[in-house]
Amino acid sequence: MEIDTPTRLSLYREMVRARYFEQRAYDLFIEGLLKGTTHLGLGQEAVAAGFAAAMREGDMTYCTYRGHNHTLLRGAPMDALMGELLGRANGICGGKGGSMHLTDVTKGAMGSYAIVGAHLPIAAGAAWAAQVRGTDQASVCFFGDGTTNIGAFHEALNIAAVWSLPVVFVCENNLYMEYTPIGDVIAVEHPAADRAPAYGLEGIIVDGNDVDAVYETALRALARARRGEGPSLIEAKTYRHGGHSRADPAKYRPSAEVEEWMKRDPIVLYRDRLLALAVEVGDLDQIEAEALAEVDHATELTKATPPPDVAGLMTEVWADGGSAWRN
Amino acid sequence: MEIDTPTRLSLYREMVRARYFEQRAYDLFIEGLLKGTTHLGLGQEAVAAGFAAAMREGDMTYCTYRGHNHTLLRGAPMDALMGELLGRANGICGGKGGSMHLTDVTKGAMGSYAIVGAHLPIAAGAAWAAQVRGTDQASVCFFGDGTTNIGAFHEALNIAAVWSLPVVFVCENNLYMEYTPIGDVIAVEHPAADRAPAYGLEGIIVDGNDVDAVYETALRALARARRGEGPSLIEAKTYRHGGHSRADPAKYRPSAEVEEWMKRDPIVLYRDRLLALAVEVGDLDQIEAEALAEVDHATELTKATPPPDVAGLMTEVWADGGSAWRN
Amino acid sequence: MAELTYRDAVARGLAQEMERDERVVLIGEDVAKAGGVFKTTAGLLERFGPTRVRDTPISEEAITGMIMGAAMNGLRPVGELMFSDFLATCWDIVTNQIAKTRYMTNGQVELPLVIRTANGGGARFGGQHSQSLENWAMAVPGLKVVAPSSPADVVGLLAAAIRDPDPVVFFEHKMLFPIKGEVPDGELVDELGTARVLREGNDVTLVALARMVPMALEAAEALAAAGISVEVIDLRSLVPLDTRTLLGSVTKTSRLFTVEENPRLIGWGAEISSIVAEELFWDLDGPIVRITTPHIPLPAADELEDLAIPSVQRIVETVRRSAG
Amino acid sequence: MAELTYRDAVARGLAQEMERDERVVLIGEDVAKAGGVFKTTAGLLERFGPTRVRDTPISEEAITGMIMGAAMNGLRPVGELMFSDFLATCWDIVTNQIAKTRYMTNGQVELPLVIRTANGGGARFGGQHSQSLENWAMAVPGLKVVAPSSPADVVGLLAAAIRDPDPVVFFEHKMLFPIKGEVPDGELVDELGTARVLREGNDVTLVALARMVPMALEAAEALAAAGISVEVIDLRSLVPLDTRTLLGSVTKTSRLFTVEENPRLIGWGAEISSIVAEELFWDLDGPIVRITTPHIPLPAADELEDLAIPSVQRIVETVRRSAG
Ligand SMILES: Cc1ncc(C[n+]2csc(CCOP(=O)(O)OP(=O)(O)O)c2C)c(N)n1
Ligand SMILES: Cc1ncc(C[n+]2csc(CCOP(=O)(O)OP(=O)(O)O)c2C)c(N)n1
Ligand SMILES: [Mg+2]
Ligand SMILES: [Mg+2]
Repeated sequence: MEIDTPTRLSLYREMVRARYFEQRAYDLFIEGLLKGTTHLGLGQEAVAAGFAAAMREGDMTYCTYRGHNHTLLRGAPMDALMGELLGRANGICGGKGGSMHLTDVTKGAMGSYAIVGAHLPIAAGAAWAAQVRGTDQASVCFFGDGTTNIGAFHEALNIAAVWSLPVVFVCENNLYMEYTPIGDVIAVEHPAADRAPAYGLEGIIVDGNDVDAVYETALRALARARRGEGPSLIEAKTYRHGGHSRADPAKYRPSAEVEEWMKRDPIVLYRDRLLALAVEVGDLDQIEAEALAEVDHATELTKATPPPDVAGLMTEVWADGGSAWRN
Repeated sequence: MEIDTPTRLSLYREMVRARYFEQRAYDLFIEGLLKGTTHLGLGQEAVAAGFAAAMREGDMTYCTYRGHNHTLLRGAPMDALMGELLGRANGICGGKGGSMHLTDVTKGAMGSYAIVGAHLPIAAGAAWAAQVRGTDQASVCFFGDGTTNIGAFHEALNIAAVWSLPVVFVCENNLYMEYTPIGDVIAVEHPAADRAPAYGLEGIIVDGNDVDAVYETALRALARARRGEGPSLIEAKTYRHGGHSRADPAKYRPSAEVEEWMKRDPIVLYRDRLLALAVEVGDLDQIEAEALAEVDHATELTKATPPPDVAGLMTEVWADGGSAWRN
Repeated sequence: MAELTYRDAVARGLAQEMERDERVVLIGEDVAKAGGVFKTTAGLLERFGPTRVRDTPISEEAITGMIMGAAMNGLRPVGELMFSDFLATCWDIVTNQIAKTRYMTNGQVELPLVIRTANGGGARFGGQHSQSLENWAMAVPGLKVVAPSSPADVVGLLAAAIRDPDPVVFFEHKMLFPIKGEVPDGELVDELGTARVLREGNDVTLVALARMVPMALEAAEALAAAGISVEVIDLRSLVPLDTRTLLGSVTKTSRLFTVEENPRLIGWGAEISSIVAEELFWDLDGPIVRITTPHIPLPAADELEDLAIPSVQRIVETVRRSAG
Repeated sequence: MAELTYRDAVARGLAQEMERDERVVLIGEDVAKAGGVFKTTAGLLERFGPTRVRDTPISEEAITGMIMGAAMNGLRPVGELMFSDFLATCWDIVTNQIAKTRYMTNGQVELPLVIRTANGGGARFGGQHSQSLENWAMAVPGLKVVAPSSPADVVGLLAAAIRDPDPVVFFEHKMLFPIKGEVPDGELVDELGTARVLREGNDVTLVALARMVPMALEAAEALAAAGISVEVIDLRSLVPLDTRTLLGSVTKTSRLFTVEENPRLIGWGAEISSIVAEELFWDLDGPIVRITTPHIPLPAADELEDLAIPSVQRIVETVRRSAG
């Protein structure tokens, strides 16, 4: 498949936006403005960008605490995400969610889930509703390598396969759980791909740092889902540039390994590819400048925004907008 | 491997004991003397007998609500099991467990677990303790085909494989969950064997109605466990003669299927094989008569036993023998 | 007006709502072809077809997770957990996901779903198939909790639960399945969060739920004969909680007894007791007494189980001793 | 006597018991090589080796199931659940298996195991990583429930929990990890089921747990300045429950306030309230007041979270309003 240049530029733009956004989040954490925690996807942007580009309006993204990129690239406004990270009134969840729970239902970003594995059956359920209602939506569910060992993974994969649900399960295999390497806790080589046959599925492996490859793989899996042929389980090999969360220096990783992967930075690789494909360097510079400006703007706007109204504390437990449990 | 005649006679005896015991349990249920519920293993005796014969003192059996046979054949006294079924003072758990929770720790019958899947990690844990302590115990865990779709199955298989635990997982594939055929809810042919590679294990299938085959398979898996080579996952193809529980007439099963399997009754098959191997019919008749006498005796004894002392209601929540939660 | 069993009332309530709203779907283990292990969903597959009534694998996390996802995408699903004890196998989905998602997303996600489950002891099933777990659900912000005691309430409250835009855990008591009661003809829709005074009285208030309700009524009858006038309240739902009816009754009687099937520690009676003891401190004529199962797992043998769960006799004796 | 953080006290308690008894082993996610995500198990791998300190996959049912099985076969295992919120992912193993097995087997199975877990809010982690769930465990017959508030209590109560022949859920409050306190030298073994009067007073009793304890003490100080003499009790364990200390104190003060971090409905304070309201009905001079987090999931933003969880100011104001 030949990917056209506008699409390629767009893939580049989205990766850069994600990169700058998360670098800023990290800086704000270090500055003490972002409380709580963050789990950055720095280095894993190609997975988010490739899938977001392949998805359509109406498709649904389910992701994890490491979900800033996925939510942003489905179209959630950057300032509202920044606001949520900083616990400000402009936060996309009114400050109630925080970094681990970014959600923008209007864009199909159906939530970031912070208990490992739980969102796999939820994503399958959304796909089931699409099947029952006869829409042509697909549901895409992102999770990590470590997630393949929890029960919910198994239950979700099995039922999705048996019911031929239009859901794409995407394992972002970044080789580590929090601090423990995935290789220490599985008896197979590929945590996701080697489990696919247990559900009658093909084990699909993709270079998660090659955004073109991710994009093409995503298109194929989404088309299969829409054809009613059932779920896919895709293992995207990737690596996080930083630690698991917050200020984790990730010392548990061999430096040779880190170096090797840093050379395979998906953004650097793609920049080189685009230049080799005769894209003007100025166009790329401009994309970068625009992305930086967007991040700066979101940061300024958010910093100038007050904390959420405390009245919000007691709203939205129930659909009536409130939290009353008694009459 | 050539199985010697005394072993064969013993395998026969144990199957017959289990058969008669459970037929009696069914009768007592219909009579209204056995309250609550029973889940009979009628038709599945070869699995219990083959494994029990291959296991040693110190080895540990973990089974389910469908666990009468496994508990009995590890050596639990028949009258105490009968007492537990009928809720009498001679019950092996003092009437507190009931049919679904038969346990005789002194014989290595480490409990019958009634929540699908829960005992798989527990059995793995017992095996882990054997490994840590350097004993040569193995742990054997029996469960059904339907159990292969619950999360705990996946978590237990994975960790057991990664830690090379001396545990043997035995899926008694009787083709049905409660009323729903297993084929309706999996995307592979063999619910257990086809999942084994997901844990780096070999998928082992055995004719669960051929007690010799089960016995040999069990010996191999136990030897592997004791050699420190890790777990096995064995799928034993079998069939229950009756319904899932209580008085379920099992009308949901095609009658041709039932007939075919009834012809493959493990006890009838084995009787024929023994006769073909020149065992005297009188010896078999005697085994049967003795088993029946044992069941009659256990029944009479139990019927003559009063209900448990009501003081037992408040004992054995805690290791101090009591149930106090306050001072 | 027809006489229906509590069991059949479940199917009637489900059918009423499935007929009315095609977004209502039902999944669970053995709910379709077999009509449910308690036969509470009999006939629904035949009537509404395999897309709307579907058997699942034994995968409680998938059942509850799938209904959550489906509720996010336009359905109004009902999931059955065969026994309430199995709530524990999917407790993360129920408590951390279903209950919290609306709040954590500041109202972006609406979850109109119902988890139905067979609850309670008395069937001699032993400790893992007999629990009364309404208090577990009550402790989780974001869950509504309903437990009907009669066939008519089953239909009306189930309909209300299905129509409710929030997640509801609906406890069906397995010992009540065979009981019969009058159910009005036509569409029946009740209201969550409304307790019902089933018997008026002046001396003491007896608050009960599910299977404890018929027992409380029988006890009230016996106590009347002993000269004690008992008001019996069926809470029907724990969240929302009808404190108005409750406080109104205790204001009148000045004495409260709760009858709980759950084990003692932090049963729902403790919450009721703490509310009434705080808000009607100056009105109470004597201590609030909680009648509960002791803080033990449930035993299987009939004599033991009967002794564990509150009985009519125990209620009568406790009230007589404390309020006689 | 050394000054230790609450965090280091966990490792100290574990090391003390692992040194003493080789049957004590520790498993959990990132507990070995990384020394725990909260650094509560730092140094243990180096000291006791990879057989006794072991990293697991992300498989909470396996962690809890394995320690149960291991306890059945001669070990005294400790399992770590990184956050108490993850109790929900293995709630079946904890409640239906670990808690009930001794009783259901009539004492054949002994389960000397400990589940340690980081509990509580205040870290701005949002609704799925901030819960206070001691009340969940308290509601389950067969579990002992411990929640220390100081480094010395961490060491002594953890040792007691490990030596206890019954399963114990041990809640470590994540906001207390950095606090420091004096810890006596040498072997430290405390006693489960003993509350502690941390401050004597005559006017009101304030009962707290874990992170609410330092807050209650601070509030008591402020209230003293306002002329209200407050007795502060640290419950330390919910099961067994030291009702003697509790009832003794309330007999003296005649007023009780509970301070709970869990959401309101059926928190442990409800149980305490129902016990005291029943047993000291004639001694109370005013209603028992429960100070709790409202019945909502915990929000992430600092201003919101601080408002949700009971604060020193809220305690002071509540006590002044009701008992001033
Ligand atoms: C059930 C559960 N267990 C443990 C955790 C703590 N935890 C959060 S992220 C994480 C590692 C997840 O690893 P992986 O699935 O590879 O995803 P990654 O973080 O690498 O993206 C762990 C153990 C959790 N959130 N939920
Ligand atoms: C977690 C859980 N879900 C559902 C049940 C109800 N249930 C009991 S047995 C059973 C069928 C189990 O099927 P299988 O594993 O094939 O074992 P079999 O009964 O055939 O021996 C079901 C669904 C249960 N006990 N636990
Ligand atoms: Mg990872
Ligand atoms: Mg089966």
